[in-house]
Amino acid sequence: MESLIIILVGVLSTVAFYLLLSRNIVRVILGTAILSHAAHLMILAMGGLKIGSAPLLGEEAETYVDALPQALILTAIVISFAVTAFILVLAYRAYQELGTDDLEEMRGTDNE
Amino acid sequence: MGINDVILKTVAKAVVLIIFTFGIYLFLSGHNSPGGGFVGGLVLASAFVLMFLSYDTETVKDAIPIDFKKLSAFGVLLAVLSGLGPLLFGQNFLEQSFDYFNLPIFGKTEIATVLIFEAGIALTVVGVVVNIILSISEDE
Amino acid sequence: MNNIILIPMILPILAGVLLIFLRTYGRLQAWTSIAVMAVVAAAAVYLLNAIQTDGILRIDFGGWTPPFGISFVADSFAVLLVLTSSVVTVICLLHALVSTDKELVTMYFYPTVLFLIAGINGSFLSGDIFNLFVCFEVMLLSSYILLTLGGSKRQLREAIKYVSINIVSSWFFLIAIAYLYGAVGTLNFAHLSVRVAENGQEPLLTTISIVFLIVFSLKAGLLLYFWLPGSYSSPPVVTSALFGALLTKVGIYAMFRMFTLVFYHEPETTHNIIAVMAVLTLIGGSIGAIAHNDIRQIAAYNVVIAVGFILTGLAIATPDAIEGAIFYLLHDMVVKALLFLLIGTIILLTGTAQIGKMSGIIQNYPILGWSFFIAMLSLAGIPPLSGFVGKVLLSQGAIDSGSYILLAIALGSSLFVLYSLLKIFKNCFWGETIVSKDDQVPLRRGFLVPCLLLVALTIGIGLGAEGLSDYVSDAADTLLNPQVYIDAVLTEDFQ
Amino acid sequence: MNISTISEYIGVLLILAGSVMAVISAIGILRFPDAYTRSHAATKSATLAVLLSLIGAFIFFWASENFISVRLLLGIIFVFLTAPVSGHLIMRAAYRSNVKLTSLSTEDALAEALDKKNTIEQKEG
Amino acid sequence: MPAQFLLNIMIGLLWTLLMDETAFYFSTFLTGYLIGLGIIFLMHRFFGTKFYLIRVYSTLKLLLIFIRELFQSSISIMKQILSPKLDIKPGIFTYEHNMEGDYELTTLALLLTLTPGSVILEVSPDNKVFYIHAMDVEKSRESLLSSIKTFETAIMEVTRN
Amino acid sequence: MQLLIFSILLPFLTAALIPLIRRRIGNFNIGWLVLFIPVLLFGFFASQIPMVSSRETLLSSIEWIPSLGINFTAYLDGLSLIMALLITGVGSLVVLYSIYYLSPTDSFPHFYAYLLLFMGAMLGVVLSDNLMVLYVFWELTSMSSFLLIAFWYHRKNSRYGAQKSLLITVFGGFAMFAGFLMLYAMTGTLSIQETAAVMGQLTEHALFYPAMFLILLGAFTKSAQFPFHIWLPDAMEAPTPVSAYLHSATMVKAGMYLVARFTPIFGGTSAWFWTITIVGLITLFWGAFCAIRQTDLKALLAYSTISQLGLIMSLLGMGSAALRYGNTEAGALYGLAIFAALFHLVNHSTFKGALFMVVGIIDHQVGTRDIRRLGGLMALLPVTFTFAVIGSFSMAGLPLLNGFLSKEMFFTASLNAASMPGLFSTSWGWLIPVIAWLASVLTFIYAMIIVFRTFLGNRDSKAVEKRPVEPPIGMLISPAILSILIVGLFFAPNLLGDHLLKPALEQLLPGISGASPDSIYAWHGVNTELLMTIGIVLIGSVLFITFDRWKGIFKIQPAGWTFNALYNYALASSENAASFVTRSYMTGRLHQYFFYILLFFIVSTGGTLLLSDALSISFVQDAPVSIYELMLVLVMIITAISILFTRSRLSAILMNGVLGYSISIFFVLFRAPDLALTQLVIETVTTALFLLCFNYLPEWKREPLPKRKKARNAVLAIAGGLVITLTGLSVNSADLFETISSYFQNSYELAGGQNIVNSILGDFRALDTMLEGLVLFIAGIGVYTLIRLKLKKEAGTDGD
Amino acid sequence: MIDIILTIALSLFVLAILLALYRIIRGPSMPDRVVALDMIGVNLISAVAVFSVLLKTHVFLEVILVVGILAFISTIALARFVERGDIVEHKHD
Ligand code: NA
Ligand code: NA
Repeated sequence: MESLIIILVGVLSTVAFYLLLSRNIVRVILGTAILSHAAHLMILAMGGLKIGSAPLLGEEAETYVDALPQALILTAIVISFAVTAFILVLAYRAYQELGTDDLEEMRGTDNE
Repeated sequence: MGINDVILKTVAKAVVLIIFTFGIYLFLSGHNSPGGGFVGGLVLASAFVLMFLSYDTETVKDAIPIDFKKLSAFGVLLAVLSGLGPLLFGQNFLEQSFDYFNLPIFGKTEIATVLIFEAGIALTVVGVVVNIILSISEDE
Repeated sequence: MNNIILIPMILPILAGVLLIFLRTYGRLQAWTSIAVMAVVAAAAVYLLNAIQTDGILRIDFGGWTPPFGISFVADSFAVLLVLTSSVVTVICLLHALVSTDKELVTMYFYPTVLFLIAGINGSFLSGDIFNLFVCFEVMLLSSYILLTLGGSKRQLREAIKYVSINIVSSWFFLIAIAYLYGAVGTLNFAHLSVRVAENGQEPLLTTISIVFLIVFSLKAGLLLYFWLPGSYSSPPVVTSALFGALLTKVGIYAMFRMFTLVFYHEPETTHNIIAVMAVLTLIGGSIGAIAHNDIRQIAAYNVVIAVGFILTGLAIATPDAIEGAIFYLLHDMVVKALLFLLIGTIILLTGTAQIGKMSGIIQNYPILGWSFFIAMLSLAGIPPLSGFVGKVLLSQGAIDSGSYILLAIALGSSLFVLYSLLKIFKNCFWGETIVSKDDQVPLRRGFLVPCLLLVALTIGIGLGAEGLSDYVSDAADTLLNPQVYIDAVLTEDFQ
Repeated sequence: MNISTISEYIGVLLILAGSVMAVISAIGILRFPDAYTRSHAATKSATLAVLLSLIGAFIFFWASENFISVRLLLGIIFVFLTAPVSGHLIMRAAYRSNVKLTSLSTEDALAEALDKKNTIEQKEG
Repeated sequence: MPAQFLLNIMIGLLWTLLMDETAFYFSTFLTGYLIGLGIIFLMHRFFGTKFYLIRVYSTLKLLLIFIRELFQSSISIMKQILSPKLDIKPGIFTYEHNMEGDYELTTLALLLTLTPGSVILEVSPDNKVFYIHAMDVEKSRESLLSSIKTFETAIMEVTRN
Repeated sequence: MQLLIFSILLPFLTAALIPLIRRRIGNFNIGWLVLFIPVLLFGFFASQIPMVSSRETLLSSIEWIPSLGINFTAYLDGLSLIMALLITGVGSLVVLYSIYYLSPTDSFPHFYAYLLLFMGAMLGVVLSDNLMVLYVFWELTSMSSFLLIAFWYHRKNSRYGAQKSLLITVFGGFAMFAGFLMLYAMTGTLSIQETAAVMGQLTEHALFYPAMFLILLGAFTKSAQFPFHIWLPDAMEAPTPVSAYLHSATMVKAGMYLVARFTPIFGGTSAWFWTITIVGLITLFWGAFCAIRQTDLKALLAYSTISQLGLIMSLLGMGSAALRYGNTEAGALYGLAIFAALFHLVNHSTFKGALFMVVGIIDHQVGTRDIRRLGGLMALLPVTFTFAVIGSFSMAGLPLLNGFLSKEMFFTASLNAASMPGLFSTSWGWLIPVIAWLASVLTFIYAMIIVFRTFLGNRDSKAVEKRPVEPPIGMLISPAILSILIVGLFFAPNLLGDHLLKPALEQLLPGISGASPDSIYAWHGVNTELLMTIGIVLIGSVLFITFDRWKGIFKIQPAGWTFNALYNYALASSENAASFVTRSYMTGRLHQYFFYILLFFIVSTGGTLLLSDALSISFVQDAPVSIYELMLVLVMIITAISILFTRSRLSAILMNGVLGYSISIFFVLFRAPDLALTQLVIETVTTALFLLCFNYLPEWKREPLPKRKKARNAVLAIAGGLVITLTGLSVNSADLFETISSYFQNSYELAGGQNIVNSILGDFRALDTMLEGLVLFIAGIGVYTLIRLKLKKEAGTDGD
Repeated sequence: MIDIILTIALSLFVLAILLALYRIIRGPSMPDRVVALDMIGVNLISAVAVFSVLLKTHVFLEVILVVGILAFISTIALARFVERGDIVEHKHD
């Protein structure tokens, strides 16, 4: 299963990379969103998907899955949300001011 | 013909009520089952999202006159202060304590300082999410 | 009292949050921030001396001992950086008193700066790789705001790139942490060090270290610096000064930490890659610095050059080179702040950033001109200013290790630094003045005092280098002897 | 087979029924000709499918662990409450964004009430 | 404000139930009550209308009617899905209902939407008229209208006295 | 005795005082105040002559950075005393002269501050025993020279000259710095004296020659040796007192000083000998050759200085051979060259200083320095004319003037070098005296040009409006003193030789007795040297008279083919090239930057993975896969890929939502309820945010990318994904360590929580959580400010 | 036996998701996609419930309600977006 998830992460990354190479800011943001999905899955897979109970001691199970990666992912999820929110609004403001969502037109020139 | 949202609005009232309850439940029960400050806060925030979707911003703001920026700041403040509290007792920063008390009505109850910390987090989450949505939707 | 270690991060956070409630009180916000940063600096001084007597200090958050909880580890290297960044911030904030628009102040400029510092100081002190990630994010988010605060077209345009690239680099960070956790199963730096050493840093771990290298290179602007010139040259003066002085340093710090404490077993791979990257950075930065006629761009490429310069120290990794790199790091924080403050002030006064559009400013603003002159010499490593000692030590390291190409390119880059800044000095400060004494915008004392303080610092560090050398050599010792760090963090059970 | 085992099986079979219905309604949204009719499939049979599976799970837990899950009940109520609203809103959105009714349609009473031309702009992708 | 008081009790109960404890503890209920107090305080401006006593019997009856209708509707939809050839004639028609107030109207709309082949597409701005999209207008208009009537009566039994 | 160190610091302290008192004291007085300093110092150093002539030295030290061995150690011996006397002596004269030379509109405080800065720095250079401290002062001389050249910084040429001198001398300084550090690496000491003591054993060291050449690079740039001489003519933009002081008498001699100082360290090797001698001779010849064609008097003097510096340099080179032969006759004969070098160094300062002051007077009184416009000044400026004659003739090496003595010695040395048997003598040795002689002929010619073209002939009264008169007496004092010295040294050379030159020489050539002549004679009888001088005068006179007929040879060298042109071209083209290179990759295109990053990731990480054998994949430890999990993976893969092909951003967001929901189901499947909850809510709120912003953003357009680029991007993306996957699989296959997480399973006992994840978040790693809350909060603030802060005016920082 | 049935049921729910995904990808109209997404949300609820039964654990029951809540919210948001563009109404003063 771990390998399968890692391959899935690879596919998600590929898609995201391709989006990052795009000229449209929304595509780029979308790419970053997909990237964060991939990262979370990767952390999960790296923690090992051992058979065990959810990390709740009330379950009174023999084994529990690794809780630490879960905590890390949770933190990462919230952070990537914060960042996504910011860049979205940034893109929107940039569109307001610059009148474009095309990164090609956001190059900026030296002598201005 | 204008759009009539009566169905949505009516159902939203009930649903928001459920979400609120559920959110607070999640917040409080996080210590021992899924939930906690973040999740609780997020679910509470989603209740607000639903309100904004169903009503307009003014209605919601009139109904719940809170400055969400300050709420979120207060949340962070609470979390930090709850971390500083233990220093007064010679403990470490962010050291959490818990104990079990026999309260008159509640019986044997666990009281953990982590709740204060998590409350801070929850308030932050609610404040921020609502603040973001309000900021965007109120932009002229 | 190890709780002092909290001050550099927690105090700015606390103050920042409180200032949110005082949004309309601009002056109060400013002076509170300055006071807070001064306290942080004082705490850092205290810590530095405490480390000299008691060794590395540590604080365990929540009382959980490493490797299970998160700890802040204050060694000389970290605290020196904390100290310098705090001092530089105090001075930049003094400049902000006069140079920052009211509108910016009511839009949480000061709290954001405090959060930025909290993130930076947290990154320096953190003893846990994931916590480092989180501290990075605190810093980055704050930097995003500062970068966009003001909302000019140029700012927004550059912010899009800056934010996007940082998101991707943070993503690589997460992936790297995932790999590392998957392979080594722990997050604490000291514990990582122990386990990687136990394993002998097999090829897989080296591969993972390369991912970290990419992450920190992106933050530090080592080779992957495309984002840097644009974003460092677009925000208002104080923000660019803080960026130029502090931001890349965090990436540099992390790289030093990572490749001296954890991944130091395969220098043939890792350090050689760093060396190649540093060389390319020096070359690219040098070329960029002389390519432009926009003084902001010139300053920004100078940041790039410094990054390359400092990392040659890591690539060489002899005690001298590391010590030199640390000296240079401290120097660069001070003098980059100075450079950006000066350049920002020039732009404020003249309304342009183009070399061709200004002339003879030194007649109107002599102190500004001389400050720039000294900054220029200091950046070029001309003695006896602050860049000199670092340059001496780093060059010694290069010679001792036979890295003559590195030496040549590092020294050559100084010449490019000099040339690029000379271009500004020659064309902007000298020449016929185009503004008569009566027409010139009066330069308020508030603009000059911070610059002069930084000038005094760069001279002071240069002349008084001996005063720092104990701390710096202690910092280098710790970096080169991971066991010192490990002993300070882990009990024997985990070693 | 005691009563609780039988109840467990009842629960599980309800779940199975629910899953079959889910697939059928999924086929529905593939087969039906326009957004409106697909919405019918979604709001009705899918809702029933989820209700069946939730009730099945409820019964199973009740039978096997004597555990009455209020969360499941609440989930059921919630779906009851919200699924029709979703259906209503999607369909209205479709109509307001000028999604064509299928050619099979026979009457459109709303068209007369709505002066479409100057209210809604094309929102489709 | 009896309605809100009632609501508060409900939240308390809800809370108790959510806790999934083996027995009913008054303490748990009290916690829920206190929390409910907070929520209602937060929300009280939403409750401009009064809250009527719940007619348990009527409600149950309504529920039963509804479940029956739901099954019927679902089954008929599934038949249509699985029939080899799609034999439907969808369309939109209007219905002027007899409900009063948002709650009645909403309840009816929800029930209608969940029953065979019909979804409320729009409500007229004066709340009087439903625009209903039906799967098969010709075949089911009559049965639809009759079930609407059934619902209206059942709802009124709950809400009015 | 710390007085020595104080003597270095005194000018600095005075310079620092000037800005403080500049408001109180008018322009004029300050020069008189400043004059006091060099005079005082000259007195101090003069008082050390007896000590030095009795072969004693003076050492004085203050700690600066002891941990690096960088200490402020001042060392006074013959060589440094000669230099110190020159610095303070000529310095006094120049200050005096400048008081009259500068115009009232010039900023006296700046001028004197720079001059004092230079004086202190120069003293530091010649008195430092510590290599690093020497380097510090070395750079300071470059800085003060830079400031002085650009004293009239409103002139374009001044700025150009200042920049050029700074770039070239700092370049040399850096090289020298590296050389010093290499020395340090070899010897472990920064003290020059200690280095000299141990250096003998280190000639085989790998760094020996690199260090030598780097240090020579420093010396050559500073002393304007070919081809680095190009900065000196442009430095003539400085006020003439500065030219007299820095660019002829002192600073350019720092390179000479350095070579002399390092002779005991490197001398005796053929590399040292040949490098210095050849560079010196080329400079000597080339400088003289160029001097002739100059029409600006100052430029002529600049090239003449270059030439003379080359002369001294070549002498130092030839003399270094003495160390090879040690205390033999050969050693003594070679050693004479160094004696000559030191002697000429002093002499050059006197006559060149006088000549610069003369030119300054002409410029000051006549208003031009253009030879073509000058003439016939003898009658009008008789005193000045006298000085000019003395200076020029001394430079030409004519008898009765000190230049004659050292020129003769120069010939002797070059003849020695050519004829001496041994290692250094090659079949090309005869070229040395030939070049020396040819250069001297040229020197004679330009010396005559100075005298005859300026003071004799007809005055072009149209070109020069006002009728020149002698300058104020104050301006004549300094050249007068120098002229007296020129003559005086001819008649009493041994005063200098015995008390200063000999002690210096003994320091430089330790153990070689007889290197210095017993005494300096003007008359050696009719020998080769004398014949050479006579030849110079004869041939030189003929050539001077027929100058107009053969000056066409200067046209042989194409106009663009000078080192100066090369310098200008290099600067301009490197800026253009830099601009081109930078623009070519810093395009401002985000996608391009991502391209670089990805490429670097693939190459570095992928490369390491493959090349270091890190890649190993096994599925043994994997958890089993159920059918529904497989299907869910399929759902995600399909969704992800279709995002690429969707034409509407709304669909893309929807699909992103599907991805998010699917991940939350994975979280459920992998027993992470907290994650599932969080992921669900976050995904929804994110979608809501996307929708909120989309209302304002335009629908996305199709990418107008050519197929090839699309394919390139696709390949890169796939390669990136592959590296991610392969590394992940390798990590998954490696089973290295147990994770630390079993500890957290005691969370109930430790932290009172049954939810381990939550206990980690709220307790074990509460700091992360707190900061994460802070991050969220900052983002909230950021969004708020982004939207609310719309400055009306685009700030001044913005040009677009 | 129970586990087999449950696994089949779970797979069927995921199959339903897969089918709905087809509609999301194909469209053609945006409401079609929203309908499909809504349906995916509903099926996720079931899937989680079934999985809970399969593992005999209560810890995921919270998830059920949350999926319900959020599927509802996102459906409303999307519908509003399709219908009006601005998903949160703001009365301009
Ligand atoms: Na200019
Ligand atoms: Na219906």
